Amino acid sequence: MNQYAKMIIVLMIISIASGAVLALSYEVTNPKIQEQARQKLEESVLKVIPGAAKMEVVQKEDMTIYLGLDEQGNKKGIAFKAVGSGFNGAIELMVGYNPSEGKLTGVEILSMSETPGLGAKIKEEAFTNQFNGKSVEDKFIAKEDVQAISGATISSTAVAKAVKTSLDNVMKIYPVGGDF
Amino acid sequence: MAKELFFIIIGSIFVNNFVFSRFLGNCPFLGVSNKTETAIGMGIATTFVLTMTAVAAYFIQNYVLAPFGLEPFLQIVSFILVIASLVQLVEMVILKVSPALYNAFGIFLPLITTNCIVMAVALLIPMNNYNLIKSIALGLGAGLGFTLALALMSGIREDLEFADVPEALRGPAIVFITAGLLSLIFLGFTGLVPLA
Amino acid sequence: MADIIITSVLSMGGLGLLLGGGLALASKKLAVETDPRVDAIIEALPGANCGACGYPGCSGLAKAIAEGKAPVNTCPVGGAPVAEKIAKIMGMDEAIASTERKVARVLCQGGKTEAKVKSEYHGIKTCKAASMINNGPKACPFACIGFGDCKKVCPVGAITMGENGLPYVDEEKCIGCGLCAQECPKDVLALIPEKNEVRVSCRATMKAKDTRAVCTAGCIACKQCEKVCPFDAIHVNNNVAMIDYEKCRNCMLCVEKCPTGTITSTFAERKKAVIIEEKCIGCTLCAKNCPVNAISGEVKKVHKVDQDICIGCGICQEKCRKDAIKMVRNGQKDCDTCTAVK
Amino acid sequence: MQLFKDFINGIWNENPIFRMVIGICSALAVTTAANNGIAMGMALTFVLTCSSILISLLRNIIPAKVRIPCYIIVVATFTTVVDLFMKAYFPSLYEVMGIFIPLIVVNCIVLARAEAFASKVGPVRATADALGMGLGYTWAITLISMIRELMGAGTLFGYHIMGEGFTPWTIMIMPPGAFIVMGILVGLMNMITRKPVE
Repeated sequence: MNQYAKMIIVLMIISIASGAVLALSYEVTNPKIQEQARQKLEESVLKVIPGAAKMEVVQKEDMTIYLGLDEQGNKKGIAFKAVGSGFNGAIELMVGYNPSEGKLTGVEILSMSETPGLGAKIKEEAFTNQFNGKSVEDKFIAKEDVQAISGATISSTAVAKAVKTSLDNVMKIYPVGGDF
Repeated sequence: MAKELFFIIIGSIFVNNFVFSRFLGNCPFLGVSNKTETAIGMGIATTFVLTMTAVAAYFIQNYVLAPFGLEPFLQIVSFILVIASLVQLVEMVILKVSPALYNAFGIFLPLITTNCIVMAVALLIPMNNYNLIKSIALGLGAGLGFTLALALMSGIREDLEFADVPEALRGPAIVFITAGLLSLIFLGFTGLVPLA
Repeated sequence: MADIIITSVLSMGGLGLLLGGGLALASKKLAVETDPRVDAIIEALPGANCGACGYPGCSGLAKAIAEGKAPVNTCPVGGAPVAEKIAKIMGMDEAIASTERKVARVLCQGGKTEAKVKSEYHGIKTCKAASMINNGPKACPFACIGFGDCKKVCPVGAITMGENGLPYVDEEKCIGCGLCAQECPKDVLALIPEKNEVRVSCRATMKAKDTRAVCTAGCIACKQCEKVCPFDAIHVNNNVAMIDYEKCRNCMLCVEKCPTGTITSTFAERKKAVIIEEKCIGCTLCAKNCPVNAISGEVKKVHKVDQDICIGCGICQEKCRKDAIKMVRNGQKDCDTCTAVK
Repeated sequence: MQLFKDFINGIWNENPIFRMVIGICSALAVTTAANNGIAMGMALTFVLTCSSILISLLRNIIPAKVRIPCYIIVVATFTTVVDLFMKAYFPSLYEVMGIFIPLIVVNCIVLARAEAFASKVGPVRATADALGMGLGYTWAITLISMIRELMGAGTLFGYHIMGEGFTPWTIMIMPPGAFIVMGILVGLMNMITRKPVE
C-alpha cells in the first residue's frame, strides 16, 4: 500500500508547492502587468484620437468605449475595439471616431497573425491612414471606397468589415451629431 | 452550429495543420514517422490523448480556473499536469493491452506529454473560449491532422529508404526537407475555411 | 492577497490528489508483472538492437534469456563482458559464459589488379543490381563486385572499400552482426571466429584451369595445403580449399605452402612457443606431443623450444600441466592458443 | 573534467537541435528574427538549468510511476515564473515571444534531459549539462534565425543588410522555408562531423 500512498503524497506535495510559488510570483508581478497593459491601451487610444491627451473608460451596454479628452478636459472623440477574421486568424483593431461630425479619426491594428510581407502590410500607416476622415455613411468595401493592399484582399476586407460592423454598433449608442 | 464544428475540424486538419503550418508536434513527428504502423499507432494514441485533454481543459478552465480568477498563472501548470497524467494513463493501458506496440513507441510515448500539439490545443480552448463540443472538435481535428501528417510522412520515408539520398542528408535532414515541401503543399489550403 | 494563494494551493493540491489517486488506482489495476531481471538484462546489453542474436532487438533477447530460452552468451556484439554481466544477473557462474567472438572476413582477393573483367558495367552502382546482370562484371562469377553494398549496410561503419575494389573490415569495430554477409549477393563476406587467424580467401569452385584464367589469386585446388597440414584441418573439395575451424590451430604452414597466396592470415608471422624456466619441471610432455619436434631437453631438466622449427600450434601449451609455456608473437605480449578450452 | 565534458557535450557533439534533433517546435517557430532566437535561447537555458537542478535534487524522492507528471510540474512552474516576470519587466521582449514562452514547457529538450540525464546524476553535473544544452540550443536557433531573417526580410538583428534591389523571400518566414533551412543545416552538420545521425 505504501508505494501507492507515496505516489499520491509526492504528487500532491509538488503540485501544492508549485501552486504556492506561482501564486506568490503572480502577486508580485500582477500590478506591474496591469500597469503595462493599461499603458499600451492608452497609447493606442491616444494615437487614434488626434489631439487627445487623456483617456477615460466608459461602459455602455455591452461595449467598452474609451473617451479621448484633451488637456482642458473637453472631449475630442471616442475609441473602441473591433475584431475581424483575417487570412490566418483574428485581427484586433482600435477605431477612433468623432460622433458629433460622424467621421472616423483613426484606425490602428492591435494584433494580427497575417502572413508576413503580405497580409501584415495592413499594419503600415499607408493602409490605416486612409480611414482617417471617412464618414459613417461610406460603404467600407475593399476595392471600392477602401483601397486594398495588392495580394492581401482578404486581410483588407477583414479590416474594412470589422470597422463597419463596430461602427454600426457604436452608432446605436452615440447617434451621429449627438453628444458623447 | 454544425457549420462552425465543420470549420474547426477541417481547419485544424488542412488549413492550420498543427504540424505543417504551426510547427507543432515535431519531436514525435520526426521520431516515429519511419514506419507506417507505428506512425498510425502514435497518431491514434495522440488523438485519444488530445480529445481527452480538450475535455479536461474545458472543465478545468470553466470550473476551476475561471471562477477563482487563477487563470493567468495557473493555466499552464494545471493543463500540463492533466496532460502528463493522461499520458501516463495511456502508457499503462498500452503496456497492458499490447506490449509490442509499447516497445515500438519506446521513448516516444512519454514524449506525447511534451507534444506541443496537446498543450497548444489546451491553450487554444480558453483563448477562443470554445464550449465543450467545439473543444472536442478541436481535439479531434488536431489529432486527425497530426495522424494525417504522420501517415503522409511515414509513407514517403519508407520510399526514401530506397532513394539514393546523399550520405550527409540521410536521416533527419531529408525528413525536414520533405516536411518543408509538404508544408508548402498545405500552404495551398489557407483561406479554405474562415478562421474565427 | 492571501486568498489568491490559498485558492491556488487548494486547487493545485486538489488536482494533484485527484490525478495521483487516479494514477495509483490505474497502476494497481493495470499492473503488469514484468520480471525485474528483464530490465536488468536490457541494461547490461549493448542496446544496438542490431538483431544479430536473431531476437527482435535487445528487449526481445532479454525476455528470452530471462525465460531461459536463450543462453546467457547469445549476444555476439556484447561478447564475454556482457555475457558475464548477464550470467551474474541470472545467478549462473561465469565459466560457461565465455563466448567465441565472431568477426566478418572477406573471402576473396580478386581485386581490380588480380581478377579479369568480362564486361564494362554502367548500371546502378550496387552489388545486388550488378550481380543480376550476367553474374557481375568480373570474369570470375564468385568474385567480389566491389560496389560496397556491405559498406552501406554495416551499422557500425566497420567496412571501408579499398582502392583495389575490395572491402576492408576493421575487426575492432566489427560487432559480428552478420548484416554484411546477408547483404552480399556473392557471399564474399563470412562470419568467422576471431581467434581463427587463417582463412582461404577464395570460393571459386571452377576447375583449376578456369580459375587461373580469370584470376591470379584464386585457389587452383593443388592440394598442397591438404598435404602439409599436420592437424588435418584443411581439405580441398569441389576444387576449393576449405578450413575446419574447429581443428585449425593457426600454425600457418598452409599459408606458406599455398602457391597462389590464396590462403591468408591476419598476422604476418606465426606465434612461437616459449618455455618459462621457473615453472618448467622437465616432464617432457610437451616434447612428446610437439608435431614438429621443436622442443628438446632431458627429463627433469628445463626444456627449450627451437624458435625456427616451432609452428606456433599451441599443443605444448595445452598439454603442459604447469602452465610453463606461453605463446608469443613479436608484437603481442602473450596470446592464448586458439583452441585451448580450459 | 567530467563537468567540462558534460558542458561541451551539449554544445557540440550532442547538440539538441542538429544532433539529437529535439526541441524543434520552438526552434522553427520563433526563428523568424535573430533577436527572437537569442531571447528564446536565454529563456530556455534559464528554465532548463533551474528545472534540471531541482529534478536532480528530488530524483530519489519521486517514485518511478509518477516521475513524468512531477518533472513536468517543476518545469511548468519555472516556465510560468519566467513568463510572468518577462511580461512585467521586459514588455517589449514579451511582445515578440508571447506564445512561445508557454511552449517551453512542452519543449522536448527540457523533459528529455530531465528524463534521460538530470534524474540520474547529481545536481552539479545536471547544471553543467543543462547549461551546455541551453547554449547549444541558443547558438543553433540563432544561426537558423539569422539565415531566415537575412533571406526573409533582408535585415539582420533589425539592421538593413541587403540593398534596396533585394526582394525578400517571404517563403523563408513561412513554415516551408523554416523546414527546408533546418533540413539543409542538419545535412551540413552531418557533413562537418561525418557522423551519421541515427
